[in-house]
Amino acid sequence: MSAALPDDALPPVIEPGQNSSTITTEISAVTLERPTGWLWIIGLLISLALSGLLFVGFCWLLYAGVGIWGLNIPVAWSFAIANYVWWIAIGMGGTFISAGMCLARQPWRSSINRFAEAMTVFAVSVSGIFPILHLGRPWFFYWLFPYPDVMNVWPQWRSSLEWDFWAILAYLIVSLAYWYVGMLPDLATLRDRSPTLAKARFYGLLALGWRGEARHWMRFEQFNLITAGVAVALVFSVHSMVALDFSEALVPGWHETIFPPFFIAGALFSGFAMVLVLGIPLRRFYGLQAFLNDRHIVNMAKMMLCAGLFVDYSYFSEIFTAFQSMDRYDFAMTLHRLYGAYAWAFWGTILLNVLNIQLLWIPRVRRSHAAVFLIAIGVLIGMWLERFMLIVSSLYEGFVPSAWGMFWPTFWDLAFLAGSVGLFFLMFLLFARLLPVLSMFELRKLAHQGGSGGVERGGEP
Amino acid sequence: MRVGPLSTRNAGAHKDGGLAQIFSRHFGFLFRLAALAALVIVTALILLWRAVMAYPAGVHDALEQPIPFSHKHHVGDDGIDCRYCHTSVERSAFAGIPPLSTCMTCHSQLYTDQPMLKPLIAAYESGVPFHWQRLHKLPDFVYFDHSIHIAKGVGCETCHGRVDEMPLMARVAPLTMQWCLDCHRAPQKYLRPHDQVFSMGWHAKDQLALGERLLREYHIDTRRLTDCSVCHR
Amino acid sequence: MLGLLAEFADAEQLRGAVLRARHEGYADIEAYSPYPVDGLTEAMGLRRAHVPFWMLLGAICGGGFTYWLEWYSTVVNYPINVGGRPPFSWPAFLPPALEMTLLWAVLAGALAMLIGNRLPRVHHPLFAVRAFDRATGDRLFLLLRVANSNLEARRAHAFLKTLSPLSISEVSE
Amino acid sequence: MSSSKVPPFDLDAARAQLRDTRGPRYWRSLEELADGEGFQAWLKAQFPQLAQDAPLDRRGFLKFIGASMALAGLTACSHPPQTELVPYVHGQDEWATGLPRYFATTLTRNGYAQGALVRSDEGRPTKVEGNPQHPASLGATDIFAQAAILQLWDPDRSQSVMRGDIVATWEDFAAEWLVLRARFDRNGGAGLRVLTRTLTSPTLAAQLEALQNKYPDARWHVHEPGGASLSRGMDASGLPRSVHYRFDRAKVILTLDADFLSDPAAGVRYSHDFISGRDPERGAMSRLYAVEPTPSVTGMMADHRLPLESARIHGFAQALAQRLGVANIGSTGGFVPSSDHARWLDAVAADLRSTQNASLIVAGFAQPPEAHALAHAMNVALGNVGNTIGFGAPIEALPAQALAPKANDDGSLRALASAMRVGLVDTLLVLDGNPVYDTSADLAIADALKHVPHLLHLGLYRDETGTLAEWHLPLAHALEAWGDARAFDGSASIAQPLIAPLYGGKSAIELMSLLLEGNFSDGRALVRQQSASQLRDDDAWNAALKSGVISNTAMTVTSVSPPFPRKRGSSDFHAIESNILDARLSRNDKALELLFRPDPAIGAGEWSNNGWLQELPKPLTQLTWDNVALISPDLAKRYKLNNGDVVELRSHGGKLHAPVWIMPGQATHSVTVHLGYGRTRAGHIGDGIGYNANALRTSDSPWQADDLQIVATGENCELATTQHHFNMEGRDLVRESTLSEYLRDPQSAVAHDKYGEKPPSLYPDYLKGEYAWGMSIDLNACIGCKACTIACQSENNIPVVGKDQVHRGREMHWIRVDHYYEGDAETPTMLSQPVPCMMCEHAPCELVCPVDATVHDSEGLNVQVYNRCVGTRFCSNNCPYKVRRFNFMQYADKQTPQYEAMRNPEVSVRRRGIMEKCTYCIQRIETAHIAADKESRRLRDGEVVTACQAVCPTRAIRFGDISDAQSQVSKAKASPRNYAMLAELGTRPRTTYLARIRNPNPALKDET
Repeated sequence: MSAALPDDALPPVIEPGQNSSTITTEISAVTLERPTGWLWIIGLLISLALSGLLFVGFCWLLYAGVGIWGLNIPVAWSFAIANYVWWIAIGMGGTFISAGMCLARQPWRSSINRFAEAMTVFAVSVSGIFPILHLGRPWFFYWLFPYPDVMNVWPQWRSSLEWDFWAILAYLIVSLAYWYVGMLPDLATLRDRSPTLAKARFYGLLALGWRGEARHWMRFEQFNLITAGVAVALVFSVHSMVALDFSEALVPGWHETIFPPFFIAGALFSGFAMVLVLGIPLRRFYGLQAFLNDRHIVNMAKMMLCAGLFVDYSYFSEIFTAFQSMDRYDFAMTLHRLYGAYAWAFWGTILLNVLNIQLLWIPRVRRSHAAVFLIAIGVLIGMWLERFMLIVSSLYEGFVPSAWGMFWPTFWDLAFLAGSVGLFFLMFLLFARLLPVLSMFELRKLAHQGGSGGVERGGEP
Repeated sequence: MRVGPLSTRNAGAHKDGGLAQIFSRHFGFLFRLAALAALVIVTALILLWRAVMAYPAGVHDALEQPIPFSHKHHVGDDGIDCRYCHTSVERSAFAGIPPLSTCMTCHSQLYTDQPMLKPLIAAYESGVPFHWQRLHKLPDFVYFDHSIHIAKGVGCETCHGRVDEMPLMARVAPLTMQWCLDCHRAPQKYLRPHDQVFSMGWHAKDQLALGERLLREYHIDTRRLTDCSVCHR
Repeated sequence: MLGLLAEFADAEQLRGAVLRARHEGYADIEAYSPYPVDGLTEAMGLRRAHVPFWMLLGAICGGGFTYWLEWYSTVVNYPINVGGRPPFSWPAFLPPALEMTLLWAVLAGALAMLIGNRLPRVHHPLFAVRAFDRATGDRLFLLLRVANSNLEARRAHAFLKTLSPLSISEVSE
Repeated sequence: MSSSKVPPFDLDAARAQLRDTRGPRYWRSLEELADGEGFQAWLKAQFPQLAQDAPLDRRGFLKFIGASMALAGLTACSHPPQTELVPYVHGQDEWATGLPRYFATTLTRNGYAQGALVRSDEGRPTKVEGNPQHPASLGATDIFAQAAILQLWDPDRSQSVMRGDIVATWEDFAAEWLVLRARFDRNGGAGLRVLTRTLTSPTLAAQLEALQNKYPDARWHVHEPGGASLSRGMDASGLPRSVHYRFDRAKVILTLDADFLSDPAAGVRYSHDFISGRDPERGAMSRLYAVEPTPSVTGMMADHRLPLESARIHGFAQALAQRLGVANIGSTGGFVPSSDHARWLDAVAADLRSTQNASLIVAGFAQPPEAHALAHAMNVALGNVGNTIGFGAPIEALPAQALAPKANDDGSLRALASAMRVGLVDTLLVLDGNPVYDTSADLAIADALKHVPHLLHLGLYRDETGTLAEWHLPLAHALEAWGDARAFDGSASIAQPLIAPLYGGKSAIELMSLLLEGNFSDGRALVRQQSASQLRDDDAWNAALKSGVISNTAMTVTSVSPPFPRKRGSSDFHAIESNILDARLSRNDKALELLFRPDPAIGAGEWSNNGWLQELPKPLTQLTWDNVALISPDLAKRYKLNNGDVVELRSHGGKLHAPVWIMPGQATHSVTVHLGYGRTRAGHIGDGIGYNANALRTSDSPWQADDLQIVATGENCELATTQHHFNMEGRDLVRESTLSEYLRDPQSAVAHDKYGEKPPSLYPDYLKGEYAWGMSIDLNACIGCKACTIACQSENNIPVVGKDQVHRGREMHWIRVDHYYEGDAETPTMLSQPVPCMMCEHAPCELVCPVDATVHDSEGLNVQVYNRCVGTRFCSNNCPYKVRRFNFMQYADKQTPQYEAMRNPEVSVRRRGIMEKCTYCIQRIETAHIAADKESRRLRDGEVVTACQAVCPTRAIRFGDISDAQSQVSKAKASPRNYAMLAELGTRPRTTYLARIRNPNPALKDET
């Protein structure tokens, strides 16, 4: 399709004339020399406030119980699980960009994979909070772990929640390792360019004494390449687990074979959206135009559109299957979803996840950073709505009409959602200030290989 | 904000102070050591916690009691049957602790002048009982029943140890679920013939063979012994 | 003294230098670059490292152990009737095993990478060399380890000169 | 919230209680003292000196510390805290400590005896069961008997004698009484009045009689707020007599606004009889026609139900009587039967005539005497007297003046009120009643009481009346004192205390003994002496105590049919005004009638402070914690009202604000309000909820008002219901068929099941254990009385969560009774279905639990292991039947010592964050198991009885070993009506249902 679009006019991956020196100087300067901007400080204060709210909610939750949320029977899950799925899905995008496209040899990813990976780590950490806090007795969450206890009782391995536990665990650690190890050479750069001894020591410790020895690079690349492969496998397996959290149940609206691919597509969808939401301002405020330009934005936009189309197909097929199977309960559930008390969630999802992204077919829109930014925001909201819709509108009117009930969020439901956003941005802002936001060594390599020639385009779905 | 090709303006500025290394060799060594130590300590903590869990506090140490009642004396020397005091052990979940009147059946005549018996006499006369310190207490979600264990040939000694050798009563079993399961999974390891349930220091010639036989005799449905519902409600 | 450090501006020079040095019989050499240089490994004639092997081993152990644990806990140690499912529900036991396969692979890989590279090592004689700061920036370096004798050193220095590096600096222990 | 109310410790009193160990009086026991959690609080409350501080509870500890230490994993240390053992001083080894004991005793409802067996755990009454030997119980009970336990332990009960607002003692009162007495001795008791509720207690009756003999000028008045029982009738002279119905013998039953299934005196027995006459397996089923203004439990069971305004029912009866050829039934001017009515009348008349001597027509307590007269006349005409209905001497004790009315004094409350106004009353003794709250507005009792110098109030609570009283005297609870009462059939039984009065209360008879003799005599002695004629020696006495009934004291039932009663005070009973409404309706159909009914869950107010009853979903509406105004769908349309919209009800100049509830099947022009709400002095539970419907009541027509007007206020109020959707959505959850269909093809109700109970499965069958527990629920027998729900609540320590939580959808009932409507909103078919845990063999809940907290045991129980549960709630999401309940917050009250003492020690008290559900009463299974295993024998069928099964008046629930083909439950499951709910999901439920069978009249087919 890209052939049909005048994307050939796109700038090269990195601005011509960039070489190791300039790359090193400019990017490390972002961390080492650039004075802390007031925008950054405001952002930090806001996210600190929200994180504070999250903490208060956390304490109150531990004291009073999950009853502070609007949960009930039949709707025993809602916001917390929606938040969890939403965040872990956002993480997916980062991993896919750094790992998947590394395997696919997409050089333009070099400019974005670092902060995309950071995004992954933070999103997964945030998402990990929810399954635990969501428990009735959070302090016993470790019972999901098969340690040799004096009760001689083990986890119940058939439960998708158990699978999910392992998935999150693996995913968090792997993405952390991949991110950190990949950052070593750049940390070394910062170490060696630190203006003060304190900074030098800080980065010196983090860099673990990286020296760029030929041997270092050899093992480093071996590790990176295989881990990239593993990470891709992980992306798909982890989100399949998340999908199974629902489809293992026999609840109409959950019990669907399409869920794993559906959730993976949704994950990439929201992940790409978040990368854009983070990348576009980052580029602007840190003057990284040389490394992040229209090409990256356009390519990301295309990938988001592509993932979005998969998601839209899933919506369609879900509804189609319901009507085609004419299973009494599935059918009823679909009608409730479309016209029931939570129809607004469904149609909101359609508006934001289906109609919204169709704008990206237009090249001009793709190139307008503002437009792409707004569309991406819309997608993020839409994906949250989708999770809410999937969970609540499947639960609230189940098999036995006498047990039908409604869910209404309480203040704390909203507080935890806002708080999680705050926590995520808190971590990301600190990252942007303290760690290399772009992968310098990869850009150097790219520059060295003449990547600045803009020979390859890539990334088109 | 473009800086010229690697200006040495600030790069590695800290080294201008003549300080060669940012970390001394010594520190470099310590750093590795610390990394190693972290691993070791974490593992150690886990193992320690595990050990603590396996052997809860309070095993084997006798508690201070208002009256230094000696099972050794009453059971070991005088050979009084368990059921003389723990009357309901065969009928009820609770074995029963004797009313003071039971003590007084003998002690209204014997050792009445002993200072250690003062609290007993006093309590008996005033009608306000003293409090024994409890040794065997299960969590409130565990429903243990003495009578069925007695009926199925589990000896007192199996859980309470050689009380006939305890001057002051002490707990010998951890009372953990694991410990319960040890017997519930293979009762034959402990079962006794009915006439030996209350005896101390009894040993079977061939416990396993006997156990297997008793399993059948007592009609013990081993299928359900490890069901959650047997102990938890 | 540890050896002599020659500074280069681009990767081709370094690769050439490495080949020259080895040809000259300098066995104990190290090359440094701010980004992975294609062909440098081969030029240095380094044996391929075993990171992939360790990752495979980690994968097998992780997956195998987890799967075994699932079998042991549900079949041997405490068989419980859960929803009428068979004690060893092998398909349902695959996901955790899979996740652990991936996790252990990566952990093993990270360890293999660090230990193989003798990291962490926050103190190193090279860090004392002013010029070496740019090894993580825009310069590439060749280190000749030479015995602590003036003769050797002078010979090495002369040789390096022939490579026309940007600079040559002594690295002391 | 109440530990502050616990009286200070008094060692002598305590000793006295210990010394007095007659019967089950003593209540401290060894196990109790040694038992941990439950007793610590109890001990602390009763004997602060003896009590040690309750140990820091493990889970409570975790709640706060746990989270912070979770990562350290330390929270898994479950070492129980150090506790102490307190030995007895004197051994009392009558029974093995720790074993529950059951005592036969008698509870009363509206004065009538309800036989009960009460379980005593270590001396604490913890559960009420029915007494199989008692005629009114036959082993079952109603919801109120179950709730009596909570009432006993209610911390809001009056806890001391009060003189005005000053705490006093019984001695003080005795002294005061001697002063008053001196005066009455002189003036023959002039100005002394006693007010009681309906009473059947021979002892109390005798004492009142003695009082009237002693003080000829003293007066005794009776006021029953809850409405009369059907078993009370009148004969020609208006003299009371007892009526005895045989619903089991009747082939065709017609009720005229008579909800006999929830009759206060004999509802349990009537239910049992009625259902035993409707066994489709026997092929013989009675047919029930119900004509009623507002849907009742009885109406729900009817094969044909005709919604008809209460005021028109008499007219309807006349029309029917006409068709049955009953002579001089008076002018039927008022009632103009519509064509539908006509069809109905013809069909019913034909049906009645076709079954000679085996039909039964019953008129409800809210109907005027004339309607009763007509019903009686028709029964006579149909030859039912002597077959399905009989008569006997009166059972209720009545004041002399009620039998021989003096001028303006017929022993009614009205007479008392007027007497008070004119200052005739000097001393009013209220024996267990609350006239200030539960009487008609026009009597203005509170105001009249101002003219009474001495108001003495004996009551369980210091309620609206108690707070006005000069002397409030705490009444001993029925489980705390000796007493006696008679059942609907006259048989007398003795009430023995299971526990010494918690707050030093005294029973009515003990108080009366003071009034008569000037000093308190022991209640036991009084009862013993009263029953001396029947129980001559100790053996007879003990036998009576043991069985719970005094043998052959039942009334002799005669078939003497009394002549038509005349409307008292007039020679002609025909011309009555009960069809004013018809007259007005014919003019404009805006006319409305307002009906007053006791609340189905909390009665007329005496149960307002009972959390279990407040939270019990009321039949059909499923409302909790509130009373509403029931209106018909038509009316709702006309006034554009929705559920919860607040309207102003205007009648007799009074006005009242009430939220409306649209009631399918409500007669178009009837608005029903329930009594018992709007209490101001009920206690923490009952205060300030709902509205007080008495404000619109009048004493001359206490059950209905004909001049109702309603005005929408535009306000709306939140109502907490446990069910929001009453349409089955075409899902065959409740299956039914008609008798004719069933006889033709027994499978008719369940035939369309594709796979039957067990769809194919990939999983291998698990090897069965020694037993396979299962349950069968007969929907044909279930009358939807909800006794199972509350029995379960009592047996399993199920917490009360309060209106707000119910409104959020967090009620905790383990067995709920669903209601569904079918057909049009005006005359719907109503269904009820009890839903406990289905104990699925392929349980969806178990599959998704990550920690093995819900798993199967070898005997097929789907067990919930509370102490393992981490609270993911996935199990609930995956439960198609939604029978799982979650402790979203700390619901179980661990602070109030009374509640601690009330709980069943055999069942864990669930903490916050834990999922819970029906366990088939696992504790009962285990107890029986242990008993049987000790004797190395198999459990007998019926040895394990679940709480819901035991309480069910109609034996709808059967439980047992389904692997034994001879067991009750297996036989039930063998019925062709057997089916499993949502079987197509492959869950293989162990709980199955028997389809409901209706017996409609072919002549009215198209109607139902």
